[in-house]
Amino acid sequence: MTGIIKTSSAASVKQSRRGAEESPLAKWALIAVALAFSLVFLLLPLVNVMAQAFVKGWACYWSSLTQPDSRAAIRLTLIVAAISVPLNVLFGLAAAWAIAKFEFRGKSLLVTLIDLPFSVSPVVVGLMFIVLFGLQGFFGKWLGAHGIKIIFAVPGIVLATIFITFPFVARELIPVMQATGTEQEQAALTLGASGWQTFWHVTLPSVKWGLIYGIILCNARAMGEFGAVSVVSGHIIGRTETMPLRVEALYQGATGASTVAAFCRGELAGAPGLVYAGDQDFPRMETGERISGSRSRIVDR
Amino acid sequence: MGHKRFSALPGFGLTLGFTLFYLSVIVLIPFAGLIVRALGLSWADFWHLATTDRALAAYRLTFGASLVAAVANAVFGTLLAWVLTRYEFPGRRLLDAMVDFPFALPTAVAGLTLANLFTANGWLGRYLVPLGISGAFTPLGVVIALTFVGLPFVVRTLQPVLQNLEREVEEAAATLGAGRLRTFAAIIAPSLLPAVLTGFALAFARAIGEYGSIVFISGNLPFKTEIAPYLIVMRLEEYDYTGAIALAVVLLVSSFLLLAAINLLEQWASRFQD
Amino acid sequence: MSIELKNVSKNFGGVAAVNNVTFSVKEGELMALLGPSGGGKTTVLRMIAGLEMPTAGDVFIRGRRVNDLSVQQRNIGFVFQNYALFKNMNVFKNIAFGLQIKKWKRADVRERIAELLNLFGLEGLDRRYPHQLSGGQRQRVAIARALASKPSVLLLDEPFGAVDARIRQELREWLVRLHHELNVTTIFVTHDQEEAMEVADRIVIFSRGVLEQVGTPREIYDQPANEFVARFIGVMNVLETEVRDGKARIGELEFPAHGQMDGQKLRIGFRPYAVQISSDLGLYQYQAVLRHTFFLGVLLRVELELPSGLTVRARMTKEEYSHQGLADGRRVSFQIRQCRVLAREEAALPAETDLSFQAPPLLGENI
Amino acid sequence: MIGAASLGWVAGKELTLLNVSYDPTRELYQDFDAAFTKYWEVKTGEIITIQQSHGGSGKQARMVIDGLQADVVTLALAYDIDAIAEKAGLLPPGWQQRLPHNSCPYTSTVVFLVRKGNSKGIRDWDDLIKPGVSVITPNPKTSGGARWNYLAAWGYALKKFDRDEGRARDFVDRLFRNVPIFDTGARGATTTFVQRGIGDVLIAWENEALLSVKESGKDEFEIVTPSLSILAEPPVAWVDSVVNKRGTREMARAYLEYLYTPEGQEIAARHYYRPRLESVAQKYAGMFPRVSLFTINEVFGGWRQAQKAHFSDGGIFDQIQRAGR
Repeated sequence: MTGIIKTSSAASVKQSRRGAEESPLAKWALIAVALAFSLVFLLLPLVNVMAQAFVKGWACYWSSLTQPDSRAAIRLTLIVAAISVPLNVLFGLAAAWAIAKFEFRGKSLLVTLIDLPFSVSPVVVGLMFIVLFGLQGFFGKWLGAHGIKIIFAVPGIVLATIFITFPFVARELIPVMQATGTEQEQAALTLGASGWQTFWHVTLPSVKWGLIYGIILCNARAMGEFGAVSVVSGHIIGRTETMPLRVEALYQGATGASTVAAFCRGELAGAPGLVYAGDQDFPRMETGERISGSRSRIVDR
Repeated sequence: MGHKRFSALPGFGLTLGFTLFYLSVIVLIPFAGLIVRALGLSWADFWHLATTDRALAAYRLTFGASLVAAVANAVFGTLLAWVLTRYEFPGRRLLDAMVDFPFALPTAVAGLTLANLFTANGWLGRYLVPLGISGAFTPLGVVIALTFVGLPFVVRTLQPVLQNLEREVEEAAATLGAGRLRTFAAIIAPSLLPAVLTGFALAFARAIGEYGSIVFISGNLPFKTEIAPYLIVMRLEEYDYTGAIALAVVLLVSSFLLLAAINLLEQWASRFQD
Repeated sequence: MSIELKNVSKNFGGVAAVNNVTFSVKEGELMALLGPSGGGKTTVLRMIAGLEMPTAGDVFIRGRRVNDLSVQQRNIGFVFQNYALFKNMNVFKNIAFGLQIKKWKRADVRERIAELLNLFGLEGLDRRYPHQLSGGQRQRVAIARALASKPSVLLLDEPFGAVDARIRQELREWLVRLHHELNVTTIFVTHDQEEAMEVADRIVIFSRGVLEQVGTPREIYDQPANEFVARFIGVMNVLETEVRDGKARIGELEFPAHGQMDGQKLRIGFRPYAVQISSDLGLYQYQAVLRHTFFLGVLLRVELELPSGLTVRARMTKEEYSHQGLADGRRVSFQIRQCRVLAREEAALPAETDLSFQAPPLLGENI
Repeated sequence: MIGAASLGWVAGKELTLLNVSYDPTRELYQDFDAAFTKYWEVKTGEIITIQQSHGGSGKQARMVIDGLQADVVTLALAYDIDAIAEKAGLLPPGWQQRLPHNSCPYTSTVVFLVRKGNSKGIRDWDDLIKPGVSVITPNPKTSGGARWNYLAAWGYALKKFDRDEGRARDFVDRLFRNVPIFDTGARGATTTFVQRGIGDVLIAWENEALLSVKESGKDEFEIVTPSLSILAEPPVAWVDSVVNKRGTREMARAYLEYLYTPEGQEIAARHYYRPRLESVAQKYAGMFPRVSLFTINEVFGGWRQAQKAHFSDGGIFDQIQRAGR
């Protein structure tokens, strides 16, 4: 039996595509335009941030990093991210499962609502939480009477961050789950797997890279959010200042050198994202290849 | 696989239930709070607060600049995604990685950096300003900042779609005698359209809400370079909560309507997909 | 009885996909569910598996009513049309998945998988990932995975749909051999009647959610229950006749009418092999011109044109053709030895097929 | 949310004092807090932690209104503390009478910062309304400092035109037409002027201007003192409802009173704020040029009136903006 069965797919993969490709002139013109655009909107800002950060050298970078207040800000930022990202991941997985694997009424309204936090101004987000939990707000008096602090404390910062980063994981996962379909899950069910087992062993691995990318985006935004957190944080140095607020504080703190320090920190806050950005290139490509690979195999048949 | 019948898949109730619960707690209740506060106003008061000529000028700038930036992103983002997926050239992977940079950079730093670049003595400004192109403290500056923050949405939405596009279809068009432009217009563009619209919608939506990067690059002059979210902040500085809430509700409702409209548009555009 | 369906129906949003179906499958039997696409056969298979719940009726596996059992509890093996291999797992892990779920001991899992790899000719491929396998290999992995935990029944959805024609033939033979070897009750879905005839012990034919006939390939071919079956299986000449003077007539042709009333319309069908041809013009009842000859290997098929313009298809061996000295354009005489009255769907057939002698062209011409 | 609530701390458990202040006082209070902590420990044996929060003055006041548990507020304008008293009732309306000098322990004024050489020849307020002069000042709507700037210009114009409101308004209108950018806060405006090199003149608080010259060296910027300016009086107050609840009234009061002591006044002077205490003022006299100063009460009848007439929605500043578009 072995060896009889071979597909001809390998032969058909690499073909000359001369007829279906741009002329070299057009191709390089397109690349040139894209590069010019990227130069202005990606490369120059990046280099500028770096240049500002290092204009006074590593010493400044290091000293602004090691101030106790900066360390506190870093710690707080990490805590906030550590709470808000997992919650949003949980939500993203649940929402993507419900939306990608089932049909129900009101689905498109639900998708729109999930998108909504994207477009809400951070200022408005802050305002909403103040309207709810502020001393003059709906629950303010009650919370005050019970000694519970939400805004101008960590819970408020966490809430604002969750709101701002709400759609990232779900938005990444929904299309990936839709693309993978449901056959693998059904197969797992026929093999006796329970719903959870199916989810853990089959669904999760198949959306792994989409999930990781979503987490990276969610995390980068959670650690970088400024506007909304600024409104609800209270800016108490060493207590409720997150990294981006600290950046702003340093920027506002004194003229001259401190501005540079601020940029150092700006660069720092951006750095995790960039590291991820470099890394994610690989998994995302792989996902793309996997999806397109499986499609072309289906076409081959 | 036309219709979906997954009655055997478990977890629908659980996941939808959790989704709705979480959505309510995080998004809907805060929204409701804001709306209830706004309902406390009489309609005439609300209308007056939400439509002062200054507010109208701010809406015009916010929505106009967002639209321009989203269109620019739809065009150049598509181009960038195309170049990144279809061509091999030096620095491609680096460029690919850089696309996420605007996501990762805190918006305030982004605004400062862009202002740095485009002011008269900045790296770009020193060549552009003598030509009469002021990229900082003008409406153009707002567009620049919004283009920057919205760029990854279009590129990242389009890349997987471009990768999955079946080259056979393009080849089929070629065998039928279609030139490259014709193929693009008739074959590729329609299948990219839903993704372009999605990216456009995300970039647009993000732009309407953007605040951090703009305050540093726009100049914030009333009637000229003042965006709506900044006006909200100003109302708050005046301790004018109702004025701020009225503006916030206008922004909220319009972005919701916009997203809903674009979702419908996406459905229409993807009517050929299975 | 290994599997039994009693009055099973399934609606999707008010549309009846399966309508009141009853049949049973014997222990160890290899059963085909055959029908055109959209006929409801896949839905029936999925209801047996527990992937769909019947709207009405009962499903029994080994005498036990399983309506209320979830898919996990039914102990079935299911092979999906596109195999649904877990892309993130290699061959070994794919096959081991169900065993691990059922908490087999590690050593037992290894032993079972080695056995299966050997049985399925997959030795040495256990570390490969699905995208590194050929279509046929993928299918065999899918079947091995389904069979690993020794299910009471193996269900296959269009098992040969996704591979090319040459491999399909090999796989068919392999499936028959495998079935003989394992003797596990097997049901597969197909839209290819040739495949069903060749592989299955018995066939269930569906059309538009309705069960048309159950039987062995021979029974179905020789005694189609109705015109749909007749035309779906093999080639058949179908004529719309009218009873006059106690005989069903069309053009020159007449058939026994078994006491039907005059004026009654009857649809008459006969297989090409029932037509006997002679170059001796006086030998048989009807005369015609041989218009076209189709060489199909040992057999060949001819088209006869009657003076009235009717066309009749006939089948003969090569030897007979040359013995008779036939050629295109020759005048011949012929007779029809056997015909059936196709009782069902008399009124439902569209008008333009009235005079058609043609079976659906896709169907197995060489039968 | 219940889990999250446990992360918020319950007020009053630790010996802390929260000082909610505005942006440019960050360094001042860093030094002052250190001094006061030592002083308090010596006096009472208690070791305390003083927490600082800085931001735009109006924004900081709003956060207190919305529930930020500030024991003391040290803001840029009396109006902002008035707002806390009025909108939320967290302290009594007469708060300003509780401490000497209308609760303003240090003062400042508004001066001009120009680039070295002063190529546009800026000497006084009149030079700021000349065509072609680019003036940097933050948005009076969002920045307390900018409101001082605006009122200083208005006060100068009133005097110049012999209290002719119409002509004063025209003067300020022309001045603001020369403003190309509104930064949200004083520090932003300083950055625009100093770092980005935009504008010919920065209207700034004296302490900011002195700090800028010190930071970037005398060879880049010069300070120009106008003939007439406003006496900027940043007020301080403890927030009664908070200190009552947290039991920190004593400490908060002592903290603010310490600002009036020679030690406190020294620290303020070192950070370029004009001290109230004569002895300290003498010592630092060389640092602060003599300017004739008017107070907001003299010219505008207090903050409440000034705010209502000029900065409210549809007030004079809004009218100027609308006319100037």
